[in-house]
Amino acid sequence: MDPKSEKTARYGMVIDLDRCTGCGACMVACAVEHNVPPAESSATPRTGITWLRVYGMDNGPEDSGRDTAYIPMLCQQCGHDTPCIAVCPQNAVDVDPTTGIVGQVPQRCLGCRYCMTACPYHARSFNWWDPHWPAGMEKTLNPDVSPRMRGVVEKCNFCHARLHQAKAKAALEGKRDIKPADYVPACVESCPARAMVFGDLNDASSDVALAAAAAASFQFLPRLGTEPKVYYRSDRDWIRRKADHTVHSSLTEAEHR
Amino acid sequence: MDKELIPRGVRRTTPGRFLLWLLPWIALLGFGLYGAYLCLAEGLNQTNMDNRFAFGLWIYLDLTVIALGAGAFFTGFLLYIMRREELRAVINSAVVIGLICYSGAVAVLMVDVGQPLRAWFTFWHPNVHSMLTEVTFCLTCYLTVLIIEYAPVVFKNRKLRQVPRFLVFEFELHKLMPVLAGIGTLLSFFHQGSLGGLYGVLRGRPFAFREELGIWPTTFFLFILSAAAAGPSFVLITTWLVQKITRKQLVRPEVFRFLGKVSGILLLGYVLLKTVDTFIWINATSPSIGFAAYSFYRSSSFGTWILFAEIVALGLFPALALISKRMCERPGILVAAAMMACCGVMLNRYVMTVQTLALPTLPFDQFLSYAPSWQEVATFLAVLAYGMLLYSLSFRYMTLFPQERELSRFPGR
Amino acid sequence: MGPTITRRDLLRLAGGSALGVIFSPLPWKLLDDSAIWTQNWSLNPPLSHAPISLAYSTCTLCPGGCGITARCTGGVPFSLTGTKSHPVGRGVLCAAGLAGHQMAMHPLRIVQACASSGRSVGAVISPLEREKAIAAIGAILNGLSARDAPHSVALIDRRPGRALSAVYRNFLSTVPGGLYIVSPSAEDATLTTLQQMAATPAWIGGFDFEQTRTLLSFGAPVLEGWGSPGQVMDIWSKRARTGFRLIQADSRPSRTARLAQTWLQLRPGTETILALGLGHVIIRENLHAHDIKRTTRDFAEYARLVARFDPPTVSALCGVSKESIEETARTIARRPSLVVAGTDPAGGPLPNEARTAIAALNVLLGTMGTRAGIVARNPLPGEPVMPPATTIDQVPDQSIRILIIDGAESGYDIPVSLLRKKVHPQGAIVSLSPLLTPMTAWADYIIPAPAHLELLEEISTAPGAVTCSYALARPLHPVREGSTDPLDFLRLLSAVTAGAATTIPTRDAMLRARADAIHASGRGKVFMPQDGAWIEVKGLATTEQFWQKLSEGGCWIDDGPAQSRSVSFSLLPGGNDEATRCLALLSGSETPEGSSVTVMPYGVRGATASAQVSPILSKIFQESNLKDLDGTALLHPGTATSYGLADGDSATMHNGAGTMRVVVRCDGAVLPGVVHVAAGPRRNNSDAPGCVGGEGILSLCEPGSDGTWRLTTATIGKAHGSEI
Amino acid sequence: MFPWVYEFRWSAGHLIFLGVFFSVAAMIASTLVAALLRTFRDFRKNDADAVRWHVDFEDLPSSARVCRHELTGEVQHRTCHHEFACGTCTGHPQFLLRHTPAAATEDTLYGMHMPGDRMYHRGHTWVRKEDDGTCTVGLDALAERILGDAGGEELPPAGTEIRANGPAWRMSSQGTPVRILAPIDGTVIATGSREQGWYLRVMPREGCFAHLLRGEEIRPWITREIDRLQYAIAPDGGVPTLADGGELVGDLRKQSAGADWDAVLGEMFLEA
Repeated sequence: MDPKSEKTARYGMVIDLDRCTGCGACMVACAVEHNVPPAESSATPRTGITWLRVYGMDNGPEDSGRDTAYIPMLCQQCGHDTPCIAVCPQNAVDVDPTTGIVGQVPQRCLGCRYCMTACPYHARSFNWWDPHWPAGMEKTLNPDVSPRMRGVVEKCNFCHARLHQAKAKAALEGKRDIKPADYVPACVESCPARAMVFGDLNDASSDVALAAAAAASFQFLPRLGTEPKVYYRSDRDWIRRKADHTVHSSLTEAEHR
Repeated sequence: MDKELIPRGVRRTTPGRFLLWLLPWIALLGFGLYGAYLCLAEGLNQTNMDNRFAFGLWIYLDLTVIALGAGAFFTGFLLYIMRREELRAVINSAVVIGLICYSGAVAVLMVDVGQPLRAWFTFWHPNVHSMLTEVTFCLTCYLTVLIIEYAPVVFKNRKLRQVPRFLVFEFELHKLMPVLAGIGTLLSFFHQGSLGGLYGVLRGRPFAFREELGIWPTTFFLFILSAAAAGPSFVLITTWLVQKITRKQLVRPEVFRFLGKVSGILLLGYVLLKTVDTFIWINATSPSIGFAAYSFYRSSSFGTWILFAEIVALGLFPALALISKRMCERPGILVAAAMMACCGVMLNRYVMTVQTLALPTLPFDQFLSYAPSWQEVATFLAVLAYGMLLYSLSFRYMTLFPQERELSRFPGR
Repeated sequence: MGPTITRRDLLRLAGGSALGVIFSPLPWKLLDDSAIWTQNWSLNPPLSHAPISLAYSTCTLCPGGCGITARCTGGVPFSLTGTKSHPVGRGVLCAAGLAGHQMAMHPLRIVQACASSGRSVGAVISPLEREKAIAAIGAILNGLSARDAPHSVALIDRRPGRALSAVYRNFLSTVPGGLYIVSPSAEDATLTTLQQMAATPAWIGGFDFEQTRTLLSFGAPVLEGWGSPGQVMDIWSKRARTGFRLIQADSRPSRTARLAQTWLQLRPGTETILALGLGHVIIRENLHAHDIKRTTRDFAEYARLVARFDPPTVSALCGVSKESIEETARTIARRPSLVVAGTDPAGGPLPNEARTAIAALNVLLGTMGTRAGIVARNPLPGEPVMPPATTIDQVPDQSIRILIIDGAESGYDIPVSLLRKKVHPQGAIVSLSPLLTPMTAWADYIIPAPAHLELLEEISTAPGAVTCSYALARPLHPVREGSTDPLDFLRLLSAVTAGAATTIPTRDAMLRARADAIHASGRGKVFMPQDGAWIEVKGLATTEQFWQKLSEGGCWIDDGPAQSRSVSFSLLPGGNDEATRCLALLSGSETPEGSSVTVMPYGVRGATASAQVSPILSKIFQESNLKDLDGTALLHPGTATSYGLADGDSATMHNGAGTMRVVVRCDGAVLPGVVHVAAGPRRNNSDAPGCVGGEGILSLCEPGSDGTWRLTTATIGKAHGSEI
Repeated sequence: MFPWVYEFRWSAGHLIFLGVFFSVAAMIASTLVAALLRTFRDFRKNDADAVRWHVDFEDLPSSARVCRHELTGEVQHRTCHHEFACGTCTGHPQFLLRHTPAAATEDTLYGMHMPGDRMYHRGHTWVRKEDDGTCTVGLDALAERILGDAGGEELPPAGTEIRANGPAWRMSSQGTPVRILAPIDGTVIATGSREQGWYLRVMPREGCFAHLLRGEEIRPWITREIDRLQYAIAPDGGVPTLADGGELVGDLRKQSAGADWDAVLGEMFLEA
């Protein structure tokens, strides 16, 4: 088919850390959207399935005045040298060139967890348990997202199912490109503080592109050279300083710890 | 019956005592298999691994045994390709050890992955850019090679050799050994390397990430070298142990010395390269991605001492000891040095696996700790027990040390 | 004789063909197919293929009343979102609301009438035929009506102001010694205090957040579930532009405190002192409203009282620096500003004098009745004017013979011990809760009501709102067999009760009556979720049309606040004894002796010890350290080490009331000598149906004479053995 | 993996990697197949016995593989690498040129009857050329002594082809099976028995006697054999000397019943 028939997008996100209050609505919305089963009674912050996880970060003692930021950490959709893609032995991780979205194929996944060791953002979860829902709750599953089986890795895919829906809708209306309003990930949609902006970074006029270009916006661990498509913004220097992990900060971090 | 299986002219303990020796290992194997069964049936929630410590005891075990099992390929290489005939005395033993290590590693790997039934997808949809693919391919091929190399040893069992077809097949196979040895060397070379590459390519893990030479990170080559160095040492240690346990002389002293020398030379080379690599890493690689190498060693449990231990205490020292003629005259020192060399390589694998994962990358992250669950330890022990059993049986019923018969007749000759 | 076929030939043939097959595409095709098959294979539940439709309703998990847009497949909701540009919800839902559609399938859901074996934690709860249960309750009732005990029958309504509440009150008025008890939600607490201070008791007010610039909150979890989340978040996220400023006076490093621009970390229980101290500065620096003499009746007495609370004294007592006290006073004096008293969802309300002292600041600053301050609100049309309801702390001990607990959650805890004090030893407790909670487990009879989003319900004015609103919560699930509509319960009960001769309306009639009244008033307009259109009530000819709009998910909003009548307030409603109580505080509270620490329970609205949260919501508590699980004890590292504890340790806390296990979490931001213990929620599936875990830290909190339980003392030490 | 498998990529890396993998796999497979084919070939050429002797010989300790010319002292140290087939040895003719072994001077060695009129095989069989061109094959005295009261001979029926160093016949010495190596190539024409003092009468193939020991070679060989026998019976050196006064003790079995006779038989009859 004609490659130009679909213009290539680079979907990305900008998260305003000055707005986020760490309420966790995004986490719930994400879990509900993707049919993530309820936690096993013995699950911990390190064995849970959290495609999106909100962390708290304090400014170190070297800063004056106590301040806290809450940081929603999801798959950063690395745009270059994507650490997880190269390592997967059986092509269970791939990037869609038309959207820039890094996809995970749980049906293909062997469960070797190499991608999890590779990910610097800890944005991947492994199914340590068989998925299990309380009686009757399986009827409330999202019909667009198939549940994953035990022993496979999964992660955020910018609500890929919603992209499909939007495409279907556009196709129905005989349009080529989807309406930006039709494709909004669950977390962005649910954020009570409206701290998340989502859209096509290639579309210079889009809110997300503008926000990403703004001075106050930044990426986490930019020096790894993975060029995340998830940006953050804050007017607080100490957050930006910590996010841009430098030799200096790494030492003070260790000092702090 | 038992008697007719034991090679002619060698002394073996009574069936009763042999069984007594086997029993604890059989028990251990049973226990271990139960642990493994739990992991397969209930899922990996039985382990203490988690999303952050995605690799645990098992991966460490795999890396280690494969490094130690390198003796098989390297001895084979020296014997069949380099024509160092003196190694014929240990080649069979080396092959058995290799077989144990590799089959054990593969078995554990099957428990370690979340969906063992999909293991073969790696062959079906291989991602050729993944070090793990390289490992999987080479590992399976090399395991086949090892099995083929082990076959002659089995066929030469006193009972089996009575069957003409076995004997002749063994004979013909043996003539082709150099080919297999060559392939084995090639394969080992690559998978030992890719096991190192496994970590070297993790740009998301500044502690492990290394510069690339060609298409491979430096760890690729360091792992090959260290494995080649550890292999002979391990063969040396095992042979020495068997001698001690069975209270027999199995090989001539010069074989020990030769193994030691080979190991020492390789180890020295490894230590030098490792040192260079470490300096480049500290001064260039790690700072370039925003991490001061020093910060990796801030935690109490993983201080700079570990670096010293790895490179100097368990690297340089044993290397020099193994090379020096005078030292090697004394079997005690020889064995001790070989053990240190193996420990050094094991420590390297440990650091690469555990410290890499324990260290935080994100600024709001903690230094993590991990302790294996009993199921993990059990599975680990199962491999040990399996190895013990296979080796004991092989030693009793097959000719692992061709010199034994003669040495038992003409001690010291 | 032709060629004879030997076995060898057959073997050859077999071998040959086997070899041949390998080189044919057959095995590869099979492999590929099986690969695809194994990829799709899984034991997971099948997904619905029914078309996806939208349904509109209103969240009833808390009094907030946010609009819900539900995506349904085959009539079953699978995801909820806030209704776009909803006047109350502002298009968002909180974490709890987002998983609300799963509450009906909660593993601890009760779907049949039950009787409990006892009132201890983990009592065995066995099913009992509903009619039998009600008959038993009726029997007790009839027995009672003979001798008239003071309050023989009491009902706790934790969501007052509903049409149902009115029905309850009617019913209780007909039974001898019937008592209607409310536990007001936190937002209302300040307002009710002001009501008590106001000269005209009918006065109702609301907070005009939208306009205000400075909000001084005394421990109110403003950013963690307060008012309607949408509104608060809206204000918060716009702060950069509007210059909205949050000053949090809180002893605990709560999320709100950490995020607030200013955090005054005061010692536990010194809110009154700080409030009076601020009053002192305001009067000293003449920052109060100039017409203060006119709007208050006892300014002189108040001034005399606060004169004693000079910044150095106050600073010494509450551990907030003298400068920041003065700075804060000046900041709130720069109007528009608001001062609110907090109620921790688990920690409970502040003592009376604190509430008045805090509320008084609003009067002092003259925010009363002014724009961006606390403005008068019109009553909801059709709401019967009734004398103020009793609160639980006003009930004499052991006076209640039958206690009926309504199922609706306020999102705030009441310790079982507090209720236990009020109930007669031989009394019976009836719970109407659809979920097994510590409070339900404590009841003798359980007549479970339908769960969240199973019943046609109403949500009226959000707490603290300036304009009243009204919406219907349309059911998204069918009512589960075995659950009982509280109205039916009343009907059945009055049937078996002598004298209770009220007729209980049907749910439909009950709600329609409200709707009709609103329509009759002709005020306000209706928001339609389908298209976000606004419809003037005047524009709707018949009440039927108005009802129609409401049942389509419409939300009625009143036209703006009532025009403010000048009301005069008393700054010290308690008079002299209140003043003396305040002065007593100057002598400083006794610090806990010896090895014991000050314990403060805390919780998240709707996720407290006596509540059950959706299994998905509890993921947040369990699978991230964003929020604290039940029994998490926050300590200052120093305090921890002084008790030989380290981060992650399991410790036991003990006092006269009991003993409990906690998990230590060290936090440098916690005040030394203080332990904040999370009350609820528990780990997922951790309490099996039939036996629910206790109410945690609340079981250690003995409610004081003033009805508060936010502060208690206990000893803490490293846990050994398996003591519970 | 294969071009027809879903998601196969025609990238360079792919082709190189898979290329290498497949060639390696192919090599491993072909090695196996080659070994199998060669095995079948050997059987078709019924070289099985030759192979067996080859393997056995490989496994012999060097002490058992001493060259006959070392025995006679013509050379200081020389180990046989030609499976005792002196006909194929390049060195042997030169040794013969330098020195042809003289006839034996005595018939009794260490009290054993070892007549010089016959040739001896390293596997302790003797061959006597008869006038009618046939050969008689029997066990030498040392063998008889070692076997003690052996029995259960399985002699090949007349007409059987035997090959030098291949198995001639089997017998068992007190339960331990022993295979006796054939001294020469030829066809069995008659079978004897232990009582008769000979076992086979063979029609020999031309010129297959080069490898047999004769004349003055016999004594040093027997000496060396007794030496080996002593070590075989008592490895730890503490040897109850077998030869007392130049005579080998009567009943070896009784003399050293404690010895590992299975090993001894293997050692002396060149069987691994």
